[in-house]
Amino acid sequence: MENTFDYDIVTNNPSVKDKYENIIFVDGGFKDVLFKVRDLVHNGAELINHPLGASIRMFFSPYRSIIIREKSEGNSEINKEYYINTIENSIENYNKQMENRNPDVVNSEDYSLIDENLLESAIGEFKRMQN
Amino acid sequence: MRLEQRRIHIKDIQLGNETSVKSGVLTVNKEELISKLKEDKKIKDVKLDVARPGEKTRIIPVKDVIEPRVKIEGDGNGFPGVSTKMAQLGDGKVNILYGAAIVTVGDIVGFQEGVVDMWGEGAKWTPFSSTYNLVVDIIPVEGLKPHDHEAAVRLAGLRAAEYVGEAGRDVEPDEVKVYEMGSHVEEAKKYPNLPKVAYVEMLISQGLLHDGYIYGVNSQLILPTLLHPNEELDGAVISGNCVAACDKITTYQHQNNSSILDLYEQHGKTINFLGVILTPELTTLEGKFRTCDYTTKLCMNLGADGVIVSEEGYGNPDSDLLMICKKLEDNGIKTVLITDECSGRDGMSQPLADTTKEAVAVVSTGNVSHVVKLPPADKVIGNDKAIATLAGGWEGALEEDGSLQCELNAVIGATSEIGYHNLTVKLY
Amino acid sequence: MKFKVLYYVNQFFGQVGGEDKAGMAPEYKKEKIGPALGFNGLLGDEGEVVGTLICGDNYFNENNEEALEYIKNVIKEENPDVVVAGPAFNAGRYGMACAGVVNAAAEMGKKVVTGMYIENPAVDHAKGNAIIVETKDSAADMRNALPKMAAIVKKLMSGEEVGTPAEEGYIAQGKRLTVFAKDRGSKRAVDMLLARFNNEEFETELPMPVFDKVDIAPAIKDLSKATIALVTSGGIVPEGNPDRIQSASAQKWGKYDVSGVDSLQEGGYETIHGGYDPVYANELPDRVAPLDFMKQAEKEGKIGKVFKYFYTTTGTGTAVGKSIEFGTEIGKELKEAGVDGVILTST
Amino acid sequence: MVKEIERYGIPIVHMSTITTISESVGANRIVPTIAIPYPVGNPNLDKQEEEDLRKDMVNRALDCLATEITETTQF
Repeated sequence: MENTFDYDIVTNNPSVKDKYENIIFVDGGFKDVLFKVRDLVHNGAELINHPLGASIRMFFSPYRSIIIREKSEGNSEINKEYYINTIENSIENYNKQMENRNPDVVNSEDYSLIDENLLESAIGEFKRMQN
Repeated sequence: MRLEQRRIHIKDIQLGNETSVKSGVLTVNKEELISKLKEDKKIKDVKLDVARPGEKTRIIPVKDVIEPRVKIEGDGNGFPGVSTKMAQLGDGKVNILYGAAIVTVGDIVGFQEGVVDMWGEGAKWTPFSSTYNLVVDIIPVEGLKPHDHEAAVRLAGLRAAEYVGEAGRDVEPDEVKVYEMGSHVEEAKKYPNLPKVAYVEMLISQGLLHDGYIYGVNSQLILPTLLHPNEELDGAVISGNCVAACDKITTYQHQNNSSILDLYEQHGKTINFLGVILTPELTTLEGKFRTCDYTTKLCMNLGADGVIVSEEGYGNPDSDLLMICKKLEDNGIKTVLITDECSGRDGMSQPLADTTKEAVAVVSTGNVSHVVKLPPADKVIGNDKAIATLAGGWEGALEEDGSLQCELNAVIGATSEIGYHNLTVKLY
Repeated sequence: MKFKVLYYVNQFFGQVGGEDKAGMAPEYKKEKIGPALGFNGLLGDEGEVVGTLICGDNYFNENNEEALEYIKNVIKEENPDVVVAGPAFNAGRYGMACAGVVNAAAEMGKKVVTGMYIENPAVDHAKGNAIIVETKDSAADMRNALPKMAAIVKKLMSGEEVGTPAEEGYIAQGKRLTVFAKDRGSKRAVDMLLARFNNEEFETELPMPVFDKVDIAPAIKDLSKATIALVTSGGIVPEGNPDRIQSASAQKWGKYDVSGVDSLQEGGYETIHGGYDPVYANELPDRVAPLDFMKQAEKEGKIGKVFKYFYTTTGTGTAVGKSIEFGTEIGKELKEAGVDGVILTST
Repeated sequence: MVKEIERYGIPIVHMSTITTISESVGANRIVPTIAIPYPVGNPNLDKQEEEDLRKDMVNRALDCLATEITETTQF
């Protein structure tokens, strides 16, 4: 298990759940993860990585892990607004893309693996930024 | 820097017992190439095949496309920092098997799409239907971790390109292109009155199957960095087999980056081309802010009057693209963006995941959700199970006659955001 | 074989009469009447108008369902390939009737074409389904409009590609279609940049969405005499949600009499919004829609009074679809009730 | 909804947490609020403080309805 850093991972990916301690597990889909992040961000949490993936394929993923940090000090109003806009926008985009589509559950295992790997990269990037 | 690209026009590829180019026909020694690639212990088997323009052949799932070349003068044969020792690229002479391409296929993950149809309707949508393709299907040993699998496939493609490229070492070229550009001071002296233009090339830099490499350095780890355009044309930038089939930049497209070539074309005539700024598309918001600031700063330090920015991917990179655009425009730099769009299957949705009013000049390279109909192929190279992935996700995609409806996002290079292909979007 | 066109016109173009005949119920004649005659001539050997539907503008708009039922029956019986309506130019009621007809026909799988002036309010209602040829604002433009409409109908029927709105003279439907360009994308980008350097005109291929602005309403002169209404998109409803308003992207709105209570908490309200953590709003619904302090402002004489009804729905407050409809409906009621100002809270 | 109501000539103030969205939906008078789950409240404050906060925001919203503006304005 990885040491708890000052961040939380909102995820619906079971293999991420088993790997990290600081997990806010969402029993649901990609969209439910986005909703959970929205609630947290509106309550003052900082959004660490972007809620969306980097290609249209990743919208079809049944799994998503998003890093947030609970109410960190020095969160300016501008940043707060940016986080809120980003998550709201992401939800709108997700809905737009998935309107006529279902998550690609056939390849669930692969998406789970890629999500886990992308999360690892994101945490790495975040840590490099912290020290 | 002065780079001489010497094009040997390839008119066919044959598999045989020697590797050579004779009268435009590239022959590849099948056994030798296979055994060379199998020197990598992570590779269990390799299958080779050829796909020619016009043949009713479908290649799937395509991972990367690489142009076979050999450096005959100057430093850095192959891909320094990746497949060969580090060297400074951008100077010298390179022989190119022009019209030939190495196409790697392999299932790193099940959902990777990436189709190239060599004939008919499908051929229109991908630039790689017009190249003679040596398809390298890489089967790894069992139990390989996905990172290692991806690296093995990536390296095998590059090695195959080097091996095949050697065949052109002593062949006289049909055509020679010279790319020459001095330091910024020299060029500014030569063209004091021409507007200065930088090219910002954004690269997905987010992890497994979302990476790019510059002289072997994973772009996740860099600050935006300046390259002489010749370096990229000489093989400094490598694709990391990204999942985004339609808009990832394959290694071939880095080697022949159309934005660089079209800017070079105008250099000294209408503009003074300053070079390429490679900009990572990071995943954290803080990282995106930093990248945006740093990219803008580089453009300003270079004294750019105008900038062309190209994106890779869709979704979170749209934020980088528009943020950079806004900042450049706010600083008085005229900016043109190249991006594809996701305006839904009916073309009625908002095209990008983000907006900014400063983005007044945007080239759209197509809607990734545009549906195309691909007729059944006579021959499938690669894994025809992957076709199910192409058709997956929505009903009615597979028709009775075996033809298949798929979105452009499955087609390699269809909506290339470096502007490599000729699609656009019009409002109806 | 010639393709079959069914033509729709109002009482005036159907040569029945003017405003005095606007109340006429729909009639069908197996003849070519008014513009249908000219249109038929433009089809040449390819197609033929098989009949003309005529309906009074007032009748259509006041008896929408009956009118459409009659019209749909005619379409079913005649089974045309194409339904053409208008052109309606800038006539609002006629435009709405044309929109109603083409939408119904499109639903029945028919190809549909009409014509309107760009500012005709019916354009928005019809453009999703129909190709609307852009006309000038008066019937004098008939001779320009009909050939364009006929050309498009012929293309639709022959399978020939219909060109861009600019090429064919119709109003853009808002569909972004992927097509092949002459030059590759990078060349177009360089050309666009050069045009910007030379201050030449250029056309972006991806216009950023523009947000429609509305004229700023004048300020309230005397707050102490004003009636202020409270509206929320935060999904605050009476306990049990009697009107069953949906918890996300609602399909309707509700209004509730709050004249007898001093706060929403007192009135027994709760949230049904699915987009945020409901704990805080359920504890105290006035946190989302502050009726409590509006009532207090009324008591203190800061405002004249709080409007009798409180309006509510759910949605993220975006500028799309239902929210436009709701705003129009709620605004109408408020205007008619003489409300002077509105507080709208969003979550 | 904001725009459509204002189209009738009735001044309307949008009390919203995400003021950029507020601007993009075409609101002209905007009062920024606290947080999505409690736009005009704050459960982290004690009762009196929270009431003062809400009263202040409501009054600000009412005052802005009585203020002439020429462009989109946050109050």
